[in-house]
Amino acid sequence: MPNDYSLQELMAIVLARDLKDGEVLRVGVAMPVVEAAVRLAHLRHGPNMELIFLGARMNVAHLYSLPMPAFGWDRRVVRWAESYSDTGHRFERLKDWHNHVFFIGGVQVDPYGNTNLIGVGPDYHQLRFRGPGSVGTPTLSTHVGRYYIVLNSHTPRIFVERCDYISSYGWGTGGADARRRVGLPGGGPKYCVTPLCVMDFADDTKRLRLHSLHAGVSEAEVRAQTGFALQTSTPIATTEPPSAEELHTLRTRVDPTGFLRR
Amino acid sequence: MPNDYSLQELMAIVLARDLKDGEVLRVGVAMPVVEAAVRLAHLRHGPNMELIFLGARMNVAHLYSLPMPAFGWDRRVVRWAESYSDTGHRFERLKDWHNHVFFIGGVQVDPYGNTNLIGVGPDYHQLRFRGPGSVGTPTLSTHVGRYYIVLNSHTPRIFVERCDYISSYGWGTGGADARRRVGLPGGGPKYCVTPLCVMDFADDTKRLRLHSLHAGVSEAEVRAQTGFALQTSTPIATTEPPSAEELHTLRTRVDPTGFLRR
Amino acid sequence: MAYEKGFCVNGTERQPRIIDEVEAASWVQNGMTLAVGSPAPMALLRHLIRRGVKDLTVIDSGLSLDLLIAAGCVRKVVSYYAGGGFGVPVAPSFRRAVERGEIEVWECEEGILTTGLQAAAQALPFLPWRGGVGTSLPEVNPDLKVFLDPLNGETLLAVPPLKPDVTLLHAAAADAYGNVQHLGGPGWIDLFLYRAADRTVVQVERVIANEEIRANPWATTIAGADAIVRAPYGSLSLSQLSVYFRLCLPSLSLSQLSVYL
Amino acid sequence: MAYEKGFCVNGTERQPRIIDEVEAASWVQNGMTLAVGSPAPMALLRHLIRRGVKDLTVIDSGLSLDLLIAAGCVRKVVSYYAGGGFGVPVAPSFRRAVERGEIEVWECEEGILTTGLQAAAQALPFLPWRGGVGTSLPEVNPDLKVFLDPLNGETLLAVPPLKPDVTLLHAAAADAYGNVQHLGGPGWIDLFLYRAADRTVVQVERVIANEEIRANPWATTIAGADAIVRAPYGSLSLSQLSVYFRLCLPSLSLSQLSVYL
Repeated sequence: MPNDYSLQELMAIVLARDLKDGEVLRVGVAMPVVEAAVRLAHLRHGPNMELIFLGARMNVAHLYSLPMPAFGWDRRVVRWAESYSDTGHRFERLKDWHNHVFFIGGVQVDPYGNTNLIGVGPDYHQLRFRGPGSVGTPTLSTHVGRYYIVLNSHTPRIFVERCDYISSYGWGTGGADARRRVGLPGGGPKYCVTPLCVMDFADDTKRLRLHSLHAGVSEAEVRAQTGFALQTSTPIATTEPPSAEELHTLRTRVDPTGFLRR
Repeated sequence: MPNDYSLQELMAIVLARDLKDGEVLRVGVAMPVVEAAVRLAHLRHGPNMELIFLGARMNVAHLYSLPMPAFGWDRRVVRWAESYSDTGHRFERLKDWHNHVFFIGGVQVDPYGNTNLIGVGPDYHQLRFRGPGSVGTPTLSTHVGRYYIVLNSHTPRIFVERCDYISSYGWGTGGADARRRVGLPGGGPKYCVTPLCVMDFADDTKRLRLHSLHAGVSEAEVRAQTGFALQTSTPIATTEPPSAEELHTLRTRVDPTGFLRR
Repeated sequence: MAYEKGFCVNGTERQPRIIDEVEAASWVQNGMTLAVGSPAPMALLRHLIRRGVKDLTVIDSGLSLDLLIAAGCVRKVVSYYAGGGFGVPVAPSFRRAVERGEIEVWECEEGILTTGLQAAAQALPFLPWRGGVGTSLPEVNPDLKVFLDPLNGETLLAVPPLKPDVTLLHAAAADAYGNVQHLGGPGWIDLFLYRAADRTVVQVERVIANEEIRANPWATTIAGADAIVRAPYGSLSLSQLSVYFRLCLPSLSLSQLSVYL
Repeated sequence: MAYEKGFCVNGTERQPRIIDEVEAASWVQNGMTLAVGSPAPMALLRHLIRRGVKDLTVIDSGLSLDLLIAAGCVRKVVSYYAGGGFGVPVAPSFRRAVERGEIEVWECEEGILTTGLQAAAQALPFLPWRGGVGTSLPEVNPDLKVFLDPLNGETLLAVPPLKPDVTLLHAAAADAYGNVQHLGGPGWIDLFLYRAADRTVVQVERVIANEEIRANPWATTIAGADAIVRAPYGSLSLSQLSVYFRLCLPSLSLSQLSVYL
């Protein structure tokens, strides 16, 4: 039974384990894995967490379950909210965001966790692929205590040596002081979680490093799917599989319709 | 009967005549003459005026009367308001303030209509008289389309050659471009109204100039009570006395308890 | 000299600000900067598109933006997000038009956008923002200038004022004089769009009495829209139903609404 | 592994934030920067004064400020207005203490004050403001630096962050978890004081159920006060009655309130 889980379930559980009680978790649009992760953490060990979906801020650890999916644009979330703030007013108290956590995707990710939502192509005025735009990620990634890069696929097109454009500054050109050098108060990206593995950032270089392989994935496979040289921590761990308890709470209370198994 | 009016009634009527329909009138604390003026103008010829008392914004031309006095700190005004904004949020739409009008007092006023609410004495750290502080007048006087200096007394202690401190920049050191030089978008002070006279600012120098004497006041008396040389427009007019209509509306609908006659 | 109810002594009276959607759409001229709120004011946008307005600079996101681009109204997009949520990662007309070089992009993000709108609203030549420091934003958008703050020398972006000529919004209710009250909170960045704009038109589900506004002046979210347009269900064609019920219908309580949610 | 109502899987539960006024007052230590809202949180201020706190830098105006000065708690005042309205042009203790050189003044005005508070709240090293350009404010307050804006070279004031260590407020209602809802609008600059502060204590007329907060999440004005203190009629001793009824009593409608106005 614990072997019978989907990659999206695994990713949600991996993320949930790393979230701490009392943190404020900011979830963007169209990230069902992240939604599941924060709700799982909230139910399991985070009674003082605050979950923010599109400005609706809630604490729902006392509720057995909520509809899933997908908060994204779905403003029904306000039904459970304790407060609401629109986009502009969301940035009124950035000084407290050291306690906030955020999750980001990207059309490109470079070895230092810089991410790109703008587009792909060498000429900005003639993009080969136009991305959706930065939403609020430059401000979020600047101020939150830490964030996670979460991707639905792991390919050399996403993991590139150099982003054509950087919309969120992760660890810049590397080094432990990379963010302090440009004056960004937030703690930067901590993990990058994909369907193949979990990566962290080496303490000194802040370059992406293979942290753990999901069960059944080989190091060679990850390397083949990554467009730059990846450091490894030796020995490479296997991502700890979901426990029966984790899966039980996820499936009964967070994702009873099995959205993450589709 | 038209001769039987108080100086405060006259001042209110003089101010009311100069206010235009459609303007937004911002009234500060403890200015009963100004409160009467804006309400009189509103009832007589300003159905599209907006009156703002301490953040409560109203249009009450359709009401026969309101309690008087005194709005000042009295937040009962919210009973008539159409909207309310607190101090900080009051400054969210300064770009539209070219249509706003404001009224200011001061412990000192200089020949160029600069005013002082900070205090009196050459050494800021050892003031002879500590004033109440600038409230919001520096921002208001910077942005409103025009403002009026309104004083309850006219003495050489108030009208000084040089303010010890300037809390609101009127016409600086003079000249038609005095405000443009420092980059203030608002139109500056237009009239100074006191119990003795009405003063305006000469077009070229923007120095205070005797515009009209209230009935029974001599030019010599004004000069004796003003601590700097006052230009005059020749011939010096007499302030047009209240009409029977103006007094009727003022006394029946704005100030039925006779507050301005005390 | 007699007191006439509702009239000033000089015989004038307060002017209502209700216009129809055709007149409102005529406020938007070719080449203007147009800001569009959320939920989308579809009754107004429909007439804009019918009039064939061209060369707009548009501050908007999501599907209403995409519709304006598809209709050929847009020359430039002030873009912080042009996606459609789950299943529509990038709005299709936006993507096609940008990739073909048919429209320009003023690249930004939410914090920079609201900062620029606030600078316009507060008559400031710029406001500083930190989000975006270190990114490509100031490279691809030269209007964003990197500078050192005058007190501590920290690196920040100087954001210029973003000033819509016209802002179009949808809300629950307003009186005839431009006092707007939302049900629930105002959407997205609507209040910022209002404060920064030269003129704002709000289409509403219902026009209510001025006395109803006065009954709760603290609920007034926009005090002085330049025009009000009657548009019951006027945003339904594009919004998700759930957004619609939350923000737009004024006469139901939250518990009544929950039936629909 | 079983589901326990109100508890997380690991057996923990959400911590309430209700404390009493004695504990709340202990949050304010000698030498701190204290911000005080309006209507004045008298239940909290009373205990501060009893404790004999010293050397505070105080952001406040009006009579509660004067009371703190009279009680000897204040070393410095961030002053935009220290008057008492009609009949009290200058608050008497403030005036005496400044003229005697017993307290310092950080001279400012409303726009500069809210700008400084916003800079603190947004983690910016400064924010620009135009009100005050040309005046003596930057001379008598050297923390306000005149500078030229980096885009157009216009003259502005750079306002540094104003960051209260503790903000004390009074409001109508809150739940046990720090969600505060005002009746009517929040007073004066209370929301700015909250956003800028390290910690905020709100004394309230009534503690209400979390479900009541959820019934209207848009009415939540402060989402996450650090502590809530029960203080029915806790501002009445200083405020005017009319202010009191407008802002503080949570259970009456405006029409009911009007009996008192």
